[in-house]
Amino acid sequence: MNIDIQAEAIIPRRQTFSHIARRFGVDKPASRYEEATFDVQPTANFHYRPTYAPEFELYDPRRTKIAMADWYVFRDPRQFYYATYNINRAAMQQSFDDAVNFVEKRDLIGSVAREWRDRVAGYLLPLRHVEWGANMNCQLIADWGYGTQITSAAAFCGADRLGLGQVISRIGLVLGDGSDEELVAAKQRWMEAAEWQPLRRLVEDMLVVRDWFEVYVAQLVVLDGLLYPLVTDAFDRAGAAHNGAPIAMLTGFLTDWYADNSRWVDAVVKAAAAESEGNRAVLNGWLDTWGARAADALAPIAGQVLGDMGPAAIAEARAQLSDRLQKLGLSFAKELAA
Amino acid sequence: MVARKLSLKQKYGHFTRGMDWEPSYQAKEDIFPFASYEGIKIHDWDAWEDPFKLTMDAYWKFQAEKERKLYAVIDSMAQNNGQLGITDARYLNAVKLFIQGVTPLEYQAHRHFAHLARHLPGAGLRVAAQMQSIDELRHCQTQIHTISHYNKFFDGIHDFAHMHDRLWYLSVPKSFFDDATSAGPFEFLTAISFSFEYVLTNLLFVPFMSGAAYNGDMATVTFGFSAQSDESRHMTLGLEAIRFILEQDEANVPIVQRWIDKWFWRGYRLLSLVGMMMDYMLPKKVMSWAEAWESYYEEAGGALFADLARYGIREPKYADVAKAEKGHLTHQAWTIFYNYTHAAAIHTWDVDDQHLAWLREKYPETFEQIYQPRYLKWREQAAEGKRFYNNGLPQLCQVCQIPMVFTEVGDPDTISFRVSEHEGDKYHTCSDGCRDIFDHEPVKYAQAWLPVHQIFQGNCGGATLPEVLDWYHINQGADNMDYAGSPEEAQWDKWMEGRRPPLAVAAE
Amino acid sequence: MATASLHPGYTGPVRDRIENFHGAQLVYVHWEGHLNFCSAVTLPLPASTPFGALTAEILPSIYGIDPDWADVDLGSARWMLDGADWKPDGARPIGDQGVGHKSLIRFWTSPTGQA
Amino acid sequence: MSRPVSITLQSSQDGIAIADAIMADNPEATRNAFPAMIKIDAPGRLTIKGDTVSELLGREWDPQEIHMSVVSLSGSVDEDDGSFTLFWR
Repeated sequence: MNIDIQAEAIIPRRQTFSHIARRFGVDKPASRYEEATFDVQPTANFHYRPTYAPEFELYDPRRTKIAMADWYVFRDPRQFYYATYNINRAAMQQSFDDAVNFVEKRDLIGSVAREWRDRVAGYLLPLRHVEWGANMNCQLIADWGYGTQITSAAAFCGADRLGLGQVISRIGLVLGDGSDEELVAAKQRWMEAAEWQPLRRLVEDMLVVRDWFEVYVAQLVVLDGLLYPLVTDAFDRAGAAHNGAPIAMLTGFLTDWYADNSRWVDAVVKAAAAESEGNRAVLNGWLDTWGARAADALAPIAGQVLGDMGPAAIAEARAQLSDRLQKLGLSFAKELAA
Repeated sequence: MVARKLSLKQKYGHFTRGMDWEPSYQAKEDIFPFASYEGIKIHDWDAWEDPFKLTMDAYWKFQAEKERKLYAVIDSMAQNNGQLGITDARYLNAVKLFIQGVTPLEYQAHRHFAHLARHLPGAGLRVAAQMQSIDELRHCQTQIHTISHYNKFFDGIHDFAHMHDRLWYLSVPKSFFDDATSAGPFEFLTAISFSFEYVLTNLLFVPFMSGAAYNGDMATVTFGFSAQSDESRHMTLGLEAIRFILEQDEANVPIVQRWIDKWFWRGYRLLSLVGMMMDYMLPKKVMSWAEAWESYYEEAGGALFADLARYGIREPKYADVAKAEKGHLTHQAWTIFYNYTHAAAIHTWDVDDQHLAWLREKYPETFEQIYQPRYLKWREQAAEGKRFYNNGLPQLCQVCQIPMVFTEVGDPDTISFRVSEHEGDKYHTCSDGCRDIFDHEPVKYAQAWLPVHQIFQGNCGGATLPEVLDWYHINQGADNMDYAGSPEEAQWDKWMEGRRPPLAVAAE
Repeated sequence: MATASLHPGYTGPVRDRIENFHGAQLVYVHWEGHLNFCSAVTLPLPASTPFGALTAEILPSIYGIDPDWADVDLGSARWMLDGADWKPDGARPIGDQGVGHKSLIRFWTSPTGQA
Repeated sequence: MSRPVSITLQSSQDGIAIADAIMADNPEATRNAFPAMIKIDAPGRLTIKGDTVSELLGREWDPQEIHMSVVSLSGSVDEDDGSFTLFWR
């Protein structure tokens, strides 16, 4: 009997926080994702204007042309909060580490045609600098984005981009037999080689964009949306003819990451487009501008890797992205206007 | 076959700053426009030495493992009614203050370290800043998840983020952090990484964690311990950043000294709330505020500033005042909350005899003479059914935003009133420290959103107290008022009743 | 001194200008020697408020909960306005006697208040 | 006299092994136990050698694993392939 009395006495007086209950109902226990990411960002009564931008409040929805009635519609389908994010990525990293060990122990890189191995070093390793730029872009979104939901996911994506740059760097060490020669050479190509300059210019140009949602579209939708399929799909396929499988094992991290990240990117873009005609027009405008520039910037690299097949691969990537964006309520021309 | 293995340092170099490059299509000052306006001169960003060489692979691995351990404890706490293990329901008021006042700051730290991770021109510092950015997000989220369980049973926790933006005493931590995030990147580093994380953070976390441990709050101990392993990295960043800035150019020294003076005082005033929590809200005591101040500031800080003397940095201005006030600070802060418990989302209560004895022992020169009579008078009034609540709204300090309760050094009967004039208006401050801060940047501090003034401007839901409390989302009669007679007290007593040994029940 | 800012002329909203208080001005009042009231209180008062209304109605509504208040003779209290001795006239408006926006009034009472 | 450096570790299996290794490799270090924590102070300098900890734990211990066990530290940090050092400049 005594136990019954106790159990009866210990009744929760509420299921979750009030700000969560206002969104999802008072009787429903909230998920950890919801409690971690909804409505934590301050929204009102800021004390001082930023000395670097007094026209804005410290957190200000006017930092982008995109307008939302509610900024908490950018639900991450992966429901990442810090713990689930890190546990997920630790597992991905473990798979990568296993692949590196497997390849190194058996010296599988030695079995890849020398010419293809050099070509991979040629296109893959400079991409770590693209990741570095992407990292900075994600930090800008985490800095100036609006709402806990988008900023925490952007911060995770930023950490991913640092990690991706390091994964590519590690592949560079494998390709260089443990030395940094390949990384040094790749940086030199990034800085000087003609075929890399349009892409470097594009990346640097993104770093002066101040509308965080435009940065989101330019980097995460457009550049990633064209570059990743090119590298992890078209280039890998070309490698198959050169016994490139061991390298594909190493770049598997990139493939898996891109599939995972795209789920979040699609959800965000879809929600922004669904909000209003005005948003759609702004998004389509950014897609046009950055889409044209990204395709141009990637063309010389595709040409370098695939030769005559380069333009077709770019066109295929554009078509894929176009289909994807169409499903999200946006329009992205399959082919560039002449 | 790995013939030319790189050292950890070389590898880390390639894996971080090696990915950075000198831009040529855009000007560096357009990519990093905020790097020079504070007057700090950096000649060589590469001189920054990364104290920890943590790459993302290790970061994910270690953090994932820490999180697995932490969430196992949080789960077990929820499954086993861990709230029954605390010493007393009064303890929970420390947790309430923490989630209302500190947890939102963790989120804001996440945002602003992302700001540094984007806008500092040095690649090494950017990497350190972004790890701290996600660490801070971690602390925010793990605190929410831990305290979520208490929220199911206790009051005052349920709308912490809404309250943080509005409630009068929460403008103290909010304005502190807004002050830092509205400043330039170097002042923020000095304010948060150095002055707060390195110099003062032990005063927040160590007493809070040990307090939680002594009072049966195992969930908070676990997140505190787990967070502390990140804090070690953050503290190191703070110390190395300050050294780096000071070593870069002599002209940086006076600028940094002024920031250290300012942020020491800002942080110290903020900690008066923590000190009150230590001295008044922990049923089982760890150490007094005065003891903590002596060991964590006077000893550790003294050694630190002796080391920084080589750069021409001296101890923060008014550290002597903080030392002189340590026997008064927490009692004056408790007086505020006792006065205004009807408008707060925490409880206060009559300080019982056992607790009075502890305070007399810890504060032999001040407590019995000055503060005990005050509490005994309140006790008498409460016994007559007239629990003392202040009907007026307090005068607030324009800078720290704490009600103007602090007294003159050496004269505990007289409030320290300071006033400045700016553009024809008066601005009141609580101390020389806060007045100096105002006088240096009046254009900034004249903007302050002072909760009491906002109420009188009609911006807080209405002209009556119940309307304002509604606007705060305070559940009246539950979140606020004295602990005696609160639903929380009734619940706790019922639980404790249920835990009586079966024999006693049978005997009835 | 100026706040360091990216562009010259940094400024922000000054929130407590007198015009934001709907015809009232803020006055801070502190009863010296009674720190059971933790600090001075803030009162929104029109400048036309007679000083006598402050003493007869407003202060009792704040301080009346202190048992000492019953014995207070405000007629013999010592007053200070913004740091200077002050001899207020109960019949005249506070605004005419030097009380401005955010003025601080301190007063000492006997026998319980220490001078 | 050189200024003291210090490290505070959790009293976990790894933390205790790290503390034992410090005491073995740094003759001037002093060790203090607190509830759930161990604090070690040393004048001027303190080094954790990966090899010593590995031997005590019976497995390979990477000095970067210090992140799993540290509670607080005082002093500048130097991380190397085989060791972790605290010192004052």
